[in-house]
Amino acid sequence: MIAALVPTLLAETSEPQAGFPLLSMLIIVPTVAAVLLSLLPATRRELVRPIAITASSMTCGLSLYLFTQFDKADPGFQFVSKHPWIRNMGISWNLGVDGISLLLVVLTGILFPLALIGPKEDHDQKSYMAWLLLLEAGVMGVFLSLDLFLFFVFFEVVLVPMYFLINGWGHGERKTYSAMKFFLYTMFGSAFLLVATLALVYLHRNATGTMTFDVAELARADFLSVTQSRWLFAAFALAFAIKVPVFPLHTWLPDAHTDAPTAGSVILAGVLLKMGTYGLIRFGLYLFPAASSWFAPTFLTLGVIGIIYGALAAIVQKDLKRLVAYSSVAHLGFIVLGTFALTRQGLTGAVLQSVNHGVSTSALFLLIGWIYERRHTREIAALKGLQKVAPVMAGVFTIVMLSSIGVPGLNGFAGEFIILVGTFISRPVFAIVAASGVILAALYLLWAYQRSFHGEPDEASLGMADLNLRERLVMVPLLVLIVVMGVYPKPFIDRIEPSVAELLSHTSGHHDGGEPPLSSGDGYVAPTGDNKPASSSSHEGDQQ
Amino acid sequence: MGEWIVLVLGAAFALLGGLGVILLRHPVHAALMLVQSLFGVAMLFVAQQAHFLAAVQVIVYAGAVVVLFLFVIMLIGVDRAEDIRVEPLKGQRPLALFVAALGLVELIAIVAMQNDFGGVLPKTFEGTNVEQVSAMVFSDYLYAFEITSILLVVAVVGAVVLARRAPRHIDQTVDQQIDGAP
Amino acid sequence: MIDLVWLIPALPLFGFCVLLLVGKRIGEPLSGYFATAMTGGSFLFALGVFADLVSRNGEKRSVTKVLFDWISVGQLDVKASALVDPLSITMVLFVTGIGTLIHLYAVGYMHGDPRFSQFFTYLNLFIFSMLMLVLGDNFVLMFLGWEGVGACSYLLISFWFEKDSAATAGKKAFVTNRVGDFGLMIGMFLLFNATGALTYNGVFAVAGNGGITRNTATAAALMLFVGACGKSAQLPLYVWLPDAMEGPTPVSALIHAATMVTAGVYLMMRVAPVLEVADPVVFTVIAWVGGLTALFAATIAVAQDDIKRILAYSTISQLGYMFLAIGMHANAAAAFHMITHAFFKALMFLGAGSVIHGMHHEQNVKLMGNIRKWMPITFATYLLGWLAIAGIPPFSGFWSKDEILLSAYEGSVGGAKVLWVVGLLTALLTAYYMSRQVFLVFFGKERFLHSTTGGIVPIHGDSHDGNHAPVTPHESPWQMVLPLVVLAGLSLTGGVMNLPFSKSLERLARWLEPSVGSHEFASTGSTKVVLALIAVACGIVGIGLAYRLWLGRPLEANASLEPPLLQRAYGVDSLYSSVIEKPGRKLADLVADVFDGKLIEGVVNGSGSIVKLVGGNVRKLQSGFVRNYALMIAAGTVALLAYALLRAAA
Amino acid sequence: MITSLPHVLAATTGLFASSLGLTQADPNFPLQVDSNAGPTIDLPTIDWTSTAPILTLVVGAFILLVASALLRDRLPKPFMVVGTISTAVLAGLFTIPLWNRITDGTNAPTIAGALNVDGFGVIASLAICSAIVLAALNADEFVRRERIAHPEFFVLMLLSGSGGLIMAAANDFIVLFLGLEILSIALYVLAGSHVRKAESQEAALKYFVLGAFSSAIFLMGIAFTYGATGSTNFTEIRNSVGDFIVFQNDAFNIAAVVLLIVGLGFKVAAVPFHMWTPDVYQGAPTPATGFMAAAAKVAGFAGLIRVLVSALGDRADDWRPVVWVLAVASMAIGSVLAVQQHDVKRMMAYSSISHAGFILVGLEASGHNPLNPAGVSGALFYLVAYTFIVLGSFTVISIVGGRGDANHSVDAYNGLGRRKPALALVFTLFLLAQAGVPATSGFMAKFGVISAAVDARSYALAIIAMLSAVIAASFYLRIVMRMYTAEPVAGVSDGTGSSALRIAPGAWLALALAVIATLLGGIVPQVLLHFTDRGLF
Amino acid sequence: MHLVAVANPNPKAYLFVAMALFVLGAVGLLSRRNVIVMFMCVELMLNAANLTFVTFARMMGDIRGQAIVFFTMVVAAAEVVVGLGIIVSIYRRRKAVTAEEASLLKG
Repeated sequence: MIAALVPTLLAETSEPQAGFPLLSMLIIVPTVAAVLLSLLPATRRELVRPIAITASSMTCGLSLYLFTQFDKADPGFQFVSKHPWIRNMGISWNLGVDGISLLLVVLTGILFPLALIGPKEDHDQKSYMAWLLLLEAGVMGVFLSLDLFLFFVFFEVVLVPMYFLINGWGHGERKTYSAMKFFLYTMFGSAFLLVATLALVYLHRNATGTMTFDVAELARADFLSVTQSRWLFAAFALAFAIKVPVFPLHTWLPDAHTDAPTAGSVILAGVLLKMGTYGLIRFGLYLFPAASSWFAPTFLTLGVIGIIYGALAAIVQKDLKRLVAYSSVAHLGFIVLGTFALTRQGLTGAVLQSVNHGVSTSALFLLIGWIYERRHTREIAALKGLQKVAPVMAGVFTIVMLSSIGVPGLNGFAGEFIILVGTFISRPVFAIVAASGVILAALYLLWAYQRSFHGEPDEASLGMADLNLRERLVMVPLLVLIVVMGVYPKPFIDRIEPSVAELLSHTSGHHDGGEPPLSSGDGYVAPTGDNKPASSSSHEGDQQ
Repeated sequence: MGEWIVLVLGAAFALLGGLGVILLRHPVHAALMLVQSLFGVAMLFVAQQAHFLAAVQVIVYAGAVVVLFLFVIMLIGVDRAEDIRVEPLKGQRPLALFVAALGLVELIAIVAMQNDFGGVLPKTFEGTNVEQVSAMVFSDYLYAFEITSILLVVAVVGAVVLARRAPRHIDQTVDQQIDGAP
Repeated sequence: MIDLVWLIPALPLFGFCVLLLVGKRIGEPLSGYFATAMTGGSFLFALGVFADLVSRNGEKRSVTKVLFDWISVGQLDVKASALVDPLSITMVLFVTGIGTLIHLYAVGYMHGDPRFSQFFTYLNLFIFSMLMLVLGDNFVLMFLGWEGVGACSYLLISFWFEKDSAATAGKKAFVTNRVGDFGLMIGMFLLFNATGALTYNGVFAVAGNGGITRNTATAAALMLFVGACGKSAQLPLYVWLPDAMEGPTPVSALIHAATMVTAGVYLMMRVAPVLEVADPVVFTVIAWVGGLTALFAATIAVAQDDIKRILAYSTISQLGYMFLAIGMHANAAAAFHMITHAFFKALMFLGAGSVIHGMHHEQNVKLMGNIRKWMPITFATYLLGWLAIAGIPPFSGFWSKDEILLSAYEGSVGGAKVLWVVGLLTALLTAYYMSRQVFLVFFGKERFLHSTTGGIVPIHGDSHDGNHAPVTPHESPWQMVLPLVVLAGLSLTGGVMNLPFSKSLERLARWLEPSVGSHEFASTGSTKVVLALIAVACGIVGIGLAYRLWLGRPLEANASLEPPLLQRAYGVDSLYSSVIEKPGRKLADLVADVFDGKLIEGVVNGSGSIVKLVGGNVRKLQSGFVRNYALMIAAGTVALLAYALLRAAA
Repeated sequence: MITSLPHVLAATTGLFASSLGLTQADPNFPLQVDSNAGPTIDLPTIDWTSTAPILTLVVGAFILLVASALLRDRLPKPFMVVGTISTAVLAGLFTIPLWNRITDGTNAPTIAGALNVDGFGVIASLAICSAIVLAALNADEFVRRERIAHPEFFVLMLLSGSGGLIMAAANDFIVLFLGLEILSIALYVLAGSHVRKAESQEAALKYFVLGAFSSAIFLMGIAFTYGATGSTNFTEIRNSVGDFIVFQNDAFNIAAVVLLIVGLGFKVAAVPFHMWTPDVYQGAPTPATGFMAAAAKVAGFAGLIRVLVSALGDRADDWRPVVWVLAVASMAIGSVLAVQQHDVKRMMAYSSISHAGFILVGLEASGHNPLNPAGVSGALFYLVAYTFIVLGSFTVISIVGGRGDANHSVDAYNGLGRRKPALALVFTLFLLAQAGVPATSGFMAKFGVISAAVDARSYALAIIAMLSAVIAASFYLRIVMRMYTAEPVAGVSDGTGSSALRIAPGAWLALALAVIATLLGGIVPQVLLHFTDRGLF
Repeated sequence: MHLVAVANPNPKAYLFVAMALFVLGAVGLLSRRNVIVMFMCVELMLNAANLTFVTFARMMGDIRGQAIVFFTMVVAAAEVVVGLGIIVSIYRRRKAVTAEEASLLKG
């Protein structure tokens, strides 16, 4: 009855790691800067911005360096940095990056300096900047963690700065409500995530005798029963679905977006939502391959509903930020669709589109933020004729908008197209319905653009200044990304694809009977004959 | 047979006393009924060969504790008889009776369900009861005995803290005190 | 020379980039000339490539030039690569050729516009996109161009965004096109799914050896045709084109007459091998959609007053002809008409633009008259275009239209003969409404002269000098006149490309054969002549009718010829509005307000309220009365004792 | 008192002697009984080491009491607080040899089986000593300001703490019960020590009435256990195989268990025995509330875990469902009602009920067959973490409460972030820690118990716990939000009147200690886990 | 055997008495308003527990049950001291001894 616990060693002898701890630095640099800022005496306010910008730029530089040093031939985890943390629970500081997370890390690195520099200076920069930097560290941690515990910690940590950013520096009367909603909604999901994580770990321990939170190790062993893996997947997926957000769990998003400060919206749309899609891929698919294929129709359906639903709701929004928020629901529907198409194209597209959406939507939020700074309103009805007074802003807006609509040659298309192709291969009906969302995307964005930018400027718009130099410079990297990723996405795809292929070959090894097997390695099935049902019959292909 | 008598008497004393405590409206009467009840329990102790305890029961309990009760009752006024027919809390009394009745039934049931003991004492005590108890208190319960001292100290200090008449300036307002403080 | 094919789109792209960055600094008119030079240079390269291609023999006339990997994931392998073959180079030639002319024209037309350089930025981007559309060797690159021209079209239609109508029209064009694009994408996916390839050659190779089932091919073909309908303004997706006339006239000429709208035709010609595999019903559908659109648009055109709208409906109608031809398997005829139409319709748009320019942005033909007196060159060139579209020999339009009618007459699809009659009827109507327009604009009385001032008081649009004093019509500057003359020449002689008199004279058809396949006409020479005569007769009747009605009697007498139904274009716009837009808006409102705002939010906030409600009620137990608390403890104890009993009993 | 004093003094002397290594404790000292006069009393050997921490607290309390009585006005101002802290620290230091025993594996029940200082006892003792230190630091300024009986407040705190230590180390029901009473009676008095405040007295009264009621039930539980097992000693109860047992019907055994749970459930404020908590927390002087929240919770759970796991581990299947229900009810009711509160102390009370639910989750998790050490370890970690968090929180609350200890409405926190940014930041940390945000010990605490629950496959309980944490987060955040965004209310939170804040150095020190502990517990939890993992087994 | 059973009561009888006394005390605590009487009721409950101990001690022939009662009495005394102290303290301020008068804190 009284089981003696095996004495564990307390000593934390970290295993020697060769080389520069690049990934750890990505987390440490912003954290240290955040602490530094919070300790900064009130008299040295002038140092706040330089410190924050330096730190985030350093992180950005590190992430870009990571991008260049990343070996695209290696589908596994690279730059792994593993130090035991809580030994007797098998918890370790375990960071690594692969093709699926690489671009998100880089995106995070790039977006944060822009979000710091972009908006006009607000009151109380000190804590604002500190929270933002902490947020950056958290997000980096989420994307880099290979340890489920560590991941959960970062996943939760991210909530706090975001809560404060919305609540403390947000615009709008409902910001408190929105911040609370954001926090509680996500925490609700985390509840299931934590329990499922632990259940997974313990089931693994019971089966193998080792207690570990290491994702790779958990994925390697095949120890879950069909029912277990379905339940666990459902719990994981719920947490991530809220974060994504997947319809119908999306209602926190418009509120949070609308009431967040510009930088908050940028980060929220740019990287925070990606934590959900990333989680679905990294943990949902990777850990529970069979269950994810069993749940795929559900998620495909929800994704498709999200696409149409988000777009429809966006059409009638009166607030620009809300509109973009609903458009995010639609766009993330595409990512979910691609993820659960479970084909190489679909997954690659989902990852790529995560980045694309991050770039485009951040740019949109920055622009809307600048409009708000100038006009103190985001009501579409209150804006008119901005193009005439602010042609550069209008031009930039147009490019970003077209990218968001998915015009080929800009980044939005590449991702969407790959996703749709990948989905069509395995689930044509979903792809067809999803593609119709493309029409709606054009509708709501163009209509909003027309109402706010076209026409003769009214009284209030007349004095509005165009983008200033700082704002233009902030936009440059985003526009470059929008074009480069649209014209030549190869460097990005090349880095994503091997990891995706690896993931799929991992998943194809596991599927429970009665389920349609995942398409292995490559989504495309019929090189020789047309053994796919023709379109007329393919409509019924997925009804079963 | 003798034990039967003691039992019935003791039980009657104890239970009637208890009833008296909860039914008599005057606190002084209640206290007296408490003495009766305690005495009844002491009788039951005697019936079960707990002589030492019976003595202590009478001396300490009925003697000291109830006196303390009476003292306080007197201190704060004997005239404060309570009208026990009034129950300001809605539903409290019926609920209390219901819960209590249920509890009694349960407790009785729990005891009654046990094996019948038939009144046989499996063991007899050696030596006198006082010796027995003291041997136990100073061996197995030595530590408990030691720490009762702490309990008593706590009680004394606590009583001092609570009952000490506050210094006169305490009747001032808080701010006055603070402003007036050096 | 073929190796340099990438320079063809590169030049306009370069022009776009330069103008985007420093266009404003270059200013007017240099930026216009620069853009023209880029397009012209691209035309010259195209000529070079064309010459190279001509010098090769048949087999080698299809060359793929890969630039880089574009989107490549697993089997999905999309390269940025150009397919140089007769069809694409033909398209390139007339796109860049006409494009150059229209660029030049625009230098004059856009004179004084505050966003002069921006206009050319867009134009160059458009040319680039159009070139990608026709040069791409795969569906995705074609789609890039396809969407690119759509986006440019959007930007250019709403170029004068200060006007709400222009902004709305731009949006409408884009969104309507997107509906078509949806079809195109699905078509692409179907083909990719069936063949694993997205290059034309790859798909056709699989299609050629029976790798695509008939059902797949049919579905793909129909979906692609939906895309074509959107871009080429066919029923039922044509509604955007008339509104697109809100754009500056050079845009209408270039995009909405000569080039972009023919993309759909190009697409259908391009995917001919797939169509061949598909069920023949596809051809029937295409032919009927084309024929009906032709007639439908022509009937609307007879009642329009806006000089550009007439041309717009005419364009729709003529595009219908092209699809009719494709439906009849006469791809070469379609291509032929596409080219001649590009000549004469561009000419007429530019002429109309010249008139509008001269009339200080007056577009109502009823307010014109006797313009020939003021703008003789415009008049002369317009006449050639008119005769060409009316199908009067030997103008280019006659030859190409005749071939389409012939193909319809011989056609094997269901109801081909009916379509032939439809075609003839359309020809008659075309001649009629174009004549009406010509007569109203260039002949008759000068209805525009203001009685008191003796000039025009500009009623809308910008007068260039910002001076609202009455002015009189004037001939346009040379930049505008020169393209008119060149295009007039081409309209006159364009038929030479493909004369039906002998096989050797059917140059275009033979040239395009490797790309679009061949189509043998069965009819003998005499039948052809009779048919041609009938067609010509239709044209002459139309002209005569118009002469009698529009020159022979006062305008007021013709009110009955323009029934409101036709003026309102059969009320399709309002129909769409009430059938699609309004319910759509209702649905969106429903989703956003009721479903999202009330239902889902209700559940979310409701759970919060439930917590509060429960809390509020439970809180009442915390009454502050110690005996209540004790009762709670007692109750808890009793409950636990009950548990003890129950568990022991179990 | 008179009778007991000699024992204590004797014990004290012995303690000092032994701890200084001067004399060997005489096993028969001081009560030698003449063998002719009845049975020989076999006096047990006093294991001074095991009781040293407890004795230190008691002796320290006496010294302070006597010194302050004799030298009332001549003592330097910080004498009481320094003395209290030194005593507590010394008591804490005396646990080191005990821990060494545990690492050596030589710990066993001592003093005739009355005490069993195992890992669990040591850590709970340390937690209580820490609570004394932090509460004393906070109380120093407070008692002076509020004119509360100054020396007695600290003395009672030390004595109450000794009761907690006794409970933590008890290996016998009687010792446990006495410890409970020492702890409780001192707490009743502490709650009522603000004699000029009606709320304080009301709190004392309610606490006392209900406490006495539940003590009686607890005592009946002990009686039943005695009847069921024939012993009050945990070791014997655990080893009882039936030969002792009088009553063999399970109903009796289970009834014994549930009655014990009621008594201890009251102490730890588990629903439905929680009703006293909000009123007492609100009414008691704030430093006392903080001490009560920490020490009573630790001691109560120490008792509960001792009873249920050490003594009645074999009956886990009987008590586990009860604990399950109590855990769920506590978490749910605590969270849901806390949302409704407008008084911060009351809110913290409900939050402490909710925390009790969480700790019960760990207990529930341990009650599976075979007993799951992770549950106890998790609960223990939770208790230690909670001690620091809650004392830190109450330190802030007592600062904000201001003169008269009255300013406890949530409005008082409006704009605190601007008036006292550091204080607001610290409070934010404590609130977030209570909400279970990572990088704080609060998260690791929740993680520990949830982890144990999942390990024991109590999935439903784990999920309910996490969901109630979501509800709980909402009211913690509400305070945070007020501190940073809400507009101050005149006279309540605008820095005037009673809302003018003064932060004594002692309070800063307490806050600093609590912050350090909270952060360390979140960032390097393995240090504490290393200890808590040796909790009970 | 039978005779013995008649001669001496079954020890369970004592238990029944104890249970009844215990519940009686509880009822009093729940329904009396005078705090002093409520304390008396607690004493009744403690006595019931004591009786139970003694009964078990006798049934098992184990003296420990009696020793325990000794401690219980100390506890009861200590409780009474403090409880009455609280009452006195309250009475000084408010002249009130009914439980309902202490209800400032609630909700």
